[in-house]
Amino acid sequence: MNMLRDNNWVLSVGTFLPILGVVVMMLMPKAQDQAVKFVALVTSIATLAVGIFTAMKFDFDQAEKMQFVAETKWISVIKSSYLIGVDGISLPLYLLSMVITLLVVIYSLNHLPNPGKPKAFFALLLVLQTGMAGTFIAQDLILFFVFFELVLLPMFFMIGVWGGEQRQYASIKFFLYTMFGSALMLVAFLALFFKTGAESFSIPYLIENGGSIAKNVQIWIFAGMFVGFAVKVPMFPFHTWLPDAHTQAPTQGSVILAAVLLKLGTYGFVRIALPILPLAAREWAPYIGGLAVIGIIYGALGCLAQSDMKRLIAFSSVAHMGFVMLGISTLTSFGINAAMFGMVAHGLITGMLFFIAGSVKERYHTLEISKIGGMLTQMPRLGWIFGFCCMASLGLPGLAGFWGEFPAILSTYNPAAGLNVTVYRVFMVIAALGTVFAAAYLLWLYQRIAFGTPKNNSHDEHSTHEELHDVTTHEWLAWSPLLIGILVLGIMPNLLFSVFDPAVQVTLSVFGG
Amino acid sequence: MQNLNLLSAQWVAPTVDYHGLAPELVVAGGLCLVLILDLFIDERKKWLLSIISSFTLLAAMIPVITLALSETSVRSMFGDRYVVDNFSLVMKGVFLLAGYVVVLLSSSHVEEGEYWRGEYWFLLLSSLLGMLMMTSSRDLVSIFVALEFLSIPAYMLAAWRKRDPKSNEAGVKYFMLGVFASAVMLYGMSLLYGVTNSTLLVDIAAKTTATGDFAAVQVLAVVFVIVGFAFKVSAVPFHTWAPDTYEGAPAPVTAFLSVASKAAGFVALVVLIYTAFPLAQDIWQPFIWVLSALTMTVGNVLALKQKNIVRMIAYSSISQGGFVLMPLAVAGMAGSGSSALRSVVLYMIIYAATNLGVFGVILAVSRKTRSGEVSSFGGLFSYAPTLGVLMTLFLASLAGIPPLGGWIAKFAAFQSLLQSQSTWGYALAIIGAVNSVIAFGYYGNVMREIWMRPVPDGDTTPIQIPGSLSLALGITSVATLTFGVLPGVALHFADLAEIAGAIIR
Amino acid sequence: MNLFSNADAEVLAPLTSGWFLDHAWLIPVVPAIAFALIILFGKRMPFKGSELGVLSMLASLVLSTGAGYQWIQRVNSATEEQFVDPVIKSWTWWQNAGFEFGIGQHIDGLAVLVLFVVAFISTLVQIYSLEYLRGDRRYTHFFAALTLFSGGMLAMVLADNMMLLLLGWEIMGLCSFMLIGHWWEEDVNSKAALKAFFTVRVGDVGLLVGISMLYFAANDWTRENLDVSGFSIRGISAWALSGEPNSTVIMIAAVALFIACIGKSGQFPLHTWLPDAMAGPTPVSSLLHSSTMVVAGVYLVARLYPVFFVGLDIPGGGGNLIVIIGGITIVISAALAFVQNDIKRVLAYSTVSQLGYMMLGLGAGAWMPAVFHIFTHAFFKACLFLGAGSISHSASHHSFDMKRDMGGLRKVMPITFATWIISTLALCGVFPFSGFFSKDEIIDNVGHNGYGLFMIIALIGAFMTAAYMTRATYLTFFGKPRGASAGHADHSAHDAHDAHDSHDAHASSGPHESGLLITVPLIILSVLALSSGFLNATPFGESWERMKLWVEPRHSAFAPELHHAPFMWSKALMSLAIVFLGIAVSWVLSFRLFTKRDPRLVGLTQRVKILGVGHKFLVNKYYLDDFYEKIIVRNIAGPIASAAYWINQNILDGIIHKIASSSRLISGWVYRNIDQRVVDGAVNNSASFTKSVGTAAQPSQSGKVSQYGALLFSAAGVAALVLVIINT
Amino acid sequence: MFVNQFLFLAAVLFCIGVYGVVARKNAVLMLMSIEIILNSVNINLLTFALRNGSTDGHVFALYIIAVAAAEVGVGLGLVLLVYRNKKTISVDDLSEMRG
Amino acid sequence: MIAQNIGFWTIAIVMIVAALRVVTTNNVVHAALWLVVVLAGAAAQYILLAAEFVAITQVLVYIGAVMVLFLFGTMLTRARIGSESDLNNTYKKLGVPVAGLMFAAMVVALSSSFGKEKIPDSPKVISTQEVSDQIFGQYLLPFWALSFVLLAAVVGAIVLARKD
Repeated sequence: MNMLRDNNWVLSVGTFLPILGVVVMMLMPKAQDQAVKFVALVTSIATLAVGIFTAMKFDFDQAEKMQFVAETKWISVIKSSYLIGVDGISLPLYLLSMVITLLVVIYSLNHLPNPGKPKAFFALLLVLQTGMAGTFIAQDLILFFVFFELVLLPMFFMIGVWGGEQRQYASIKFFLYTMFGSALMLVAFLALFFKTGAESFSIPYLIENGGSIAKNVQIWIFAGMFVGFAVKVPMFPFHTWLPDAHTQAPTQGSVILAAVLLKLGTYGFVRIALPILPLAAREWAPYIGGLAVIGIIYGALGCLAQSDMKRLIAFSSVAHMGFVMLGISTLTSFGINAAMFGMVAHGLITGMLFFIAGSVKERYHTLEISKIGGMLTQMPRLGWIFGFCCMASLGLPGLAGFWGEFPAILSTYNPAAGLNVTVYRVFMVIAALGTVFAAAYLLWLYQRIAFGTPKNNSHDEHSTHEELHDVTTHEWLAWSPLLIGILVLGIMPNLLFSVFDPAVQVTLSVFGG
Repeated sequence: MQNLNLLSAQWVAPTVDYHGLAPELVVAGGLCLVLILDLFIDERKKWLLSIISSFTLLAAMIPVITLALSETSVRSMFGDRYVVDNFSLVMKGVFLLAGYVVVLLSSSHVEEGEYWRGEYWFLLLSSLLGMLMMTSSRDLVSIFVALEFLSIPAYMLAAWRKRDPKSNEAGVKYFMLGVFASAVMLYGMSLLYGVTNSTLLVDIAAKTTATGDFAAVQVLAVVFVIVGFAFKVSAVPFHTWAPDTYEGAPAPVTAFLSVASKAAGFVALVVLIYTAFPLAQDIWQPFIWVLSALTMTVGNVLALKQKNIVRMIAYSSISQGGFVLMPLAVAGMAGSGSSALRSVVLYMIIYAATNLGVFGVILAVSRKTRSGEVSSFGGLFSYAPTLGVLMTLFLASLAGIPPLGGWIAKFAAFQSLLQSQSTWGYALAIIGAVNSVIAFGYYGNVMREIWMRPVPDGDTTPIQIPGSLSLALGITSVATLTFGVLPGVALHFADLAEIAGAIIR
Repeated sequence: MNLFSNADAEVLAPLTSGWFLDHAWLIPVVPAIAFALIILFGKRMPFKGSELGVLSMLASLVLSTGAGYQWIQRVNSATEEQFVDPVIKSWTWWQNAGFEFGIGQHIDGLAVLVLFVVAFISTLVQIYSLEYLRGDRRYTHFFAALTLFSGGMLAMVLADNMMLLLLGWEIMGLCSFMLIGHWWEEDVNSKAALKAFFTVRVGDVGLLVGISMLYFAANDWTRENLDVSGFSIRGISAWALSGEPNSTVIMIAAVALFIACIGKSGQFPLHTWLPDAMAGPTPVSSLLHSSTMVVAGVYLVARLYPVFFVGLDIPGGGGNLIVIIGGITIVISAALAFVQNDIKRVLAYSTVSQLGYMMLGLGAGAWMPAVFHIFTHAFFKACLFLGAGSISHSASHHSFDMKRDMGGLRKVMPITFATWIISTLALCGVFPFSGFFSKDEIIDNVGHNGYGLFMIIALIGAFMTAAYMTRATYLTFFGKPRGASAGHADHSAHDAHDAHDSHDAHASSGPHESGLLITVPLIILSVLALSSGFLNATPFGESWERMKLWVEPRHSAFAPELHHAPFMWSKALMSLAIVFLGIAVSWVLSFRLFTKRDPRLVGLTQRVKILGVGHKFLVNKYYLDDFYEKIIVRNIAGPIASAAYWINQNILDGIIHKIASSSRLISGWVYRNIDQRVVDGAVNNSASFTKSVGTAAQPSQSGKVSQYGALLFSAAGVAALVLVIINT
Repeated sequence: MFVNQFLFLAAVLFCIGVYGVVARKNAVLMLMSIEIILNSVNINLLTFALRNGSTDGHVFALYIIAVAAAEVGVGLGLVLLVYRNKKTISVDDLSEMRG
Repeated sequence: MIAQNIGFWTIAIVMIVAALRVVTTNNVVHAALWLVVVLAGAAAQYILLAAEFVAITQVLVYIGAVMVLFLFGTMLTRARIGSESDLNNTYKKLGVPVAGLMFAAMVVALSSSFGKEKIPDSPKVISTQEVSDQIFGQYLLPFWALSFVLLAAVVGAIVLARKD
């Protein structure tokens, strides 16, 4: 595989810079909350700066090639090396993780959830960032696995410590699910390693050699990976951790979870499972597609049944990630492009929705939909932003959500050669129905929350009208990049598609075109 | 009758390679010194003994290092009955360092409790000396004596809190079960000797198979011998003593038992499997397979129910033992022998660091809370953040979460399982994978206490950690992190650890 | 081989173009920019952004007019039989994995016509709104949404490919949501908005499916022959007519697309959202129902006519999905209009019914009359809505209830009354008002093209249209003033609207004629309602058929061959007679019922006995008046309409509600039982299972040394025994 | 003499010892049972030494005797310790920790 | 050979009976005395097996020292000289199947492997010198270790057993 090795320090720096920030934080004396926040902010800005530098140096004309490739010995005994690089698939997600982290840091500057403890909170956030970024740049399965798992603990604590009422249950559930998935995934990785001659864990190497594994073996290995990634996505029926985790997580946790963490799973499919195990992928694709459409409808039904705003948004993630998985299951470059776009779009939109949910919770002290109403009257700006995000989320053309959703449906009409066309067309119709459901639950949500007259009974004695302030400066700072991103990507989807496409084409070349 | 002639010849003093024996000699000297000084030293100055003990162990590291650096890679003495090879050197290092950390963990504990301090150090060093001997023993008699050498002081140490009925109970249980197990093992050894006419492992190896005229007796012998060490590594169903003993014994002793004593059991097991039973894999592979699966599962499942932290860690360490056993279940298959050995050694190194760290934190916390309940960790993070974070790191490492040491240990274990490319290997790997998830149930529970629960009685006075304990925590946490981030460090040693004369590759 | 280059046609004149045609893409761009500006700066502007909206609409109107003018020139420069190529400009929006998504314009006669209508009506509506919504708390937002709404429609009309069309289509949907729900403080309004968006969205599934199918079916062919993607409208049209397509595929695609049109254009059975959408401010209703939104569905059928033409075998005659739906819609909704008290609802059902005519026309191959009906309908329907708005604004204190708050307004509001009458006549299709020239042509051509049954339905519809409009007119403008029109202010219902409070001052001054900003648009529209029909006045001979010349694509590889019924005065007179009959019958009835309170009529609906129906029919069979009055009108106006309404409210709407509520139920059940219990339960159960295994295993840990020993020895014994047996 | 007659004697003794440790709860009696077991092992070893004609069995047996003595010493020490604290040497009562 | 066989069987039966009494008697002191019989019988068997030195050691260590320890232990824990009913577990019958299982395993293995094999008629007799040569030659290190084991056992046992 072609690799460009110029400037290969940037990825390592960009990935591990947050750890440096954590170290600095740890060394600071106690009770220096402001200083801690400052360090976190500076670190995340610096990280993003490195990220932007990476993007600037990235050769977009050769987006299909791994760039900034760095390779060092790491665990030579087990033939795993520190091999990193980005191509068109990973770069946008890599940057997304940095942007989201910065925004979350900004948001957290004055929205620190109970019980405070800024030092621990920001440290975890930055560790999380390292894990996320690292997952997207790792080109070695073991390295990938390490980073993939690195995000677990910080998120566990973020939910468990700073979360809502049921946080402990939710955090353990989140953790156990993911652990279960990744344990099987690790077994699959190892099986892969040995079946390709125990030579290397490097992904490019495995892509070259994985195809020669016997089909029935591939199917089993794929099964292991499937569970690992599907839990993370999450696909039906591995999704039940998600609503709990989201509902209980603090706003920041939900945002990161939705915006980046869920993508680790789908990214894993595109980066690892499909290209390395093409034969198995073809066998599995219809089932993945089936689960995806079940997820779409099921998530939507779940949404309709919710009375809690945050939980509803969480269920909508199940549905949206269903579209992403549907795109992947077509095994066509268009479908995977759509999936990649859907990942980014979902990150921006659902992340934004969770931010809003956080702000709603902060102001109304409840997320019970029936207790909120007339938001547009009380906080018009927040209401409009919410409306904008709902529209984006339901896939309105011209906003980012559409370009993940419609192309996925479109690509389902014509899946890759060898897949059962009829089955996929049925999927297509079901998925298209899913868009109706999406409209239903989002608009219904919006109608109940934003429209109507304010419900005064929702306010207990603590919350007076003064608390119902409209969007604050910090919120604007944290949100506007997302809002702009949603709009810009909606109008100019090619910004992303042109980056993804070459890399996706290369990824799919194992399927013979 | 050549044998006869040889034996009836004039006795010749055996040549002793003193360099090769130097670690043992240093420790032996140290323990004598402690015993003697204990008689003469003033009661208030007895803390000197802990210093001496710790320096003894560090001093013993010096010959280990020089041996490792010396040209001669394998030194054998007493007619190959005592062999200093890379494996034994690595394990000696592990035992000495683990012992050192246990000394650090013990010192404040011992100073404060009403212990018989001099004797405590003496017994601790004795047990360690037994372990050192175990690493190099290559015949049945030596192994048996080494086993008793490391066990007998440990039996007594477990009961060392004399006024505490729990501690007594711990000691009695450990002793009784230990003796039962060695009885079974001895029976097996006697049969081995009977069939092979030798106590030397390499001689036994040639004649011990699962076929032939003496197949049945050999099976019986191999099984019984393995039972003896399965007891030592507290493999289910020979684990029953472990939770009770761990809970009742003084905490530093528990740390010692759960790490060093267990590691010694594995050392013996590995040595036997690799040098004595390489051709009998049909016997021990299924046996260890079952043991490993049972151990992981039962350990985990029972740990889920525990309320006492030490007891929970006891079950956890039982289940960890199952993970160590995993690769041995396929060690006899072509091509996976060396990687199985590597992963066992690696697992022991990392497990030692991590588990000692856990006990360090438990000791530190119990100094304040005087309680062994899991709930006593409630809100630890809020008043002792460092301890909270460290405990989290250690537990996460035990759970096998990257980038902490535990993950590479588990990884290596899985790797060698899968390397066998056998159905047995895959099946065990799946069981292991499921278990590693279950394990988080109780590790997570402790984390939950630390981070998410309130302080039990609202007492948030900070915890004073004595210097020795801090040092122990520092060493273990740095090791845990380093092994995780740069697994090459630990893997390097594990990879070096080759058993001289091992037939399995 | 290039079948479609103009080169191999016999002799073709070079077509002229012009700046306006080449830059037609500016038409939607202007409102889009205006929208952004209003959102960003509107509140700080002197007229709160409304001026931007009006100006942008004016600009679009100018551009559209210019484009229209240049299109006519272009047509004139062509030869008699020559297909006038649309002016197509396309740019690649983005390209990915072999998929090309373009943006561009596709302007031809149809587009020009609709563009003009949309721009024109939008402009008037915006001007009207300046007055109507003055002081509304979300004045700026209203104009922003209105502008974007028009922009969306314009973009859809101009779209050169399906993706862009979809974009405009969805933007309209969104804006309709915002506009209908403009006064969202009231639950009814927000629910109506939700319903509108949602119902349309249901139809959109068809659009998504249809686009996808067409793309994949056509892409290879269009790439090869025309070098455009399978999204291109031109490409799809040519492909549909090429004889290539598999008949099943194109049929399913056409049906799928038509489902979208059903939703958007309020066709049976998805029409229920339309009347509810009256909850929006009146200018919105006017815009929504006259020229935009609901017309979008009709436009889509007209735009992709070749697909439907081939897919549904339109030239085959007899009946197809479109005509069936169109026919049902005409009758069903017309019948419903009889029982409405809300003036806007009458108009809403009338719109649905008229859309049914358009669909019927398209489905029956009467392309030109149907498109022409879009044109004429826009004017008179906008005029009617704005008239209704004028009444509520100035006379009935924001009430739209004809029976309660109106009556006898013809004297108070002469201008409104005059424009209303003109438009009503146009709607009824009375010669020489515009409606006659379009509607009658539809009816005529439907019969001519072999859809005889549907021609009869259309005639029945015409009769009913005349009747219900007469009833509405009578109730509103004749008789004695009632309720608010009589000066009885009823504040309670509307106090919730802050927006309306500012009007209280002059509302309390009693009914009066509206201001200039309202009446001028009314007058302009009524003039057009009166005259626009002459642009395609078939009865006067070919030279009057300007629209046909300019708009109808001539038969070619891109357009199917269309037939036109020869105009016959006899047929025209018959349908006129039916219309007048309807007016007369309705008038008499209304007069008797509402003014005289004729005891025979008052409360008739309560006294209907099913046995009595046949009896009375026999008794009155000689009296033509009575025949119409007692049997037809009564039955239609009474039970049938009620039944239809009941069906509408209870069955169709009920179905939708049931679907909604049952899907809520189902989802609740799924959530509670499947998700929480089974899926989640499996996980939780596995946890508790693990724990119970632990409990079961605990007795082994009895704490008793002897038992431990027993376990140790027996385990060793068992292991040894088993392994001995296995190995020997 | 058959080899097995000694081996069977050892086996019987071993099993009697096993029965003893399971059935007895008096700590001293348990220790006695253990002694029986260890002796049976010695019988085995010496039988094999004779059969094989090698010295190792003798040496092994001697070491076992020595270790057994040490174990009895330690065991009785523990028994005394327990007795002092609990006034009983019933091992069955030492079940404070379980589960 | 016959004499030896007679000797063997006599002693074996005595040993087995004595061992059974050890594990069944209701008197601790009796049990200790029965144990003496077993140990003495073992010593006799050792002699039959041509292991005089071991036999002597057995007598010295077990009967001389260990038995004394047992008796002291019994006395110190104030066991009554007479019979006691409280020596057995309530679940003592559990011992039968457990022991039976072990025995079954052993019997199966031993009988299938050694079957009718006989001890050589003129076995090589191991002299005490040979044993000592071995102990101080090849087995020196365990011997050395054993000294530490005993030291540790003594020191530890004293600490545990003493009052403080």
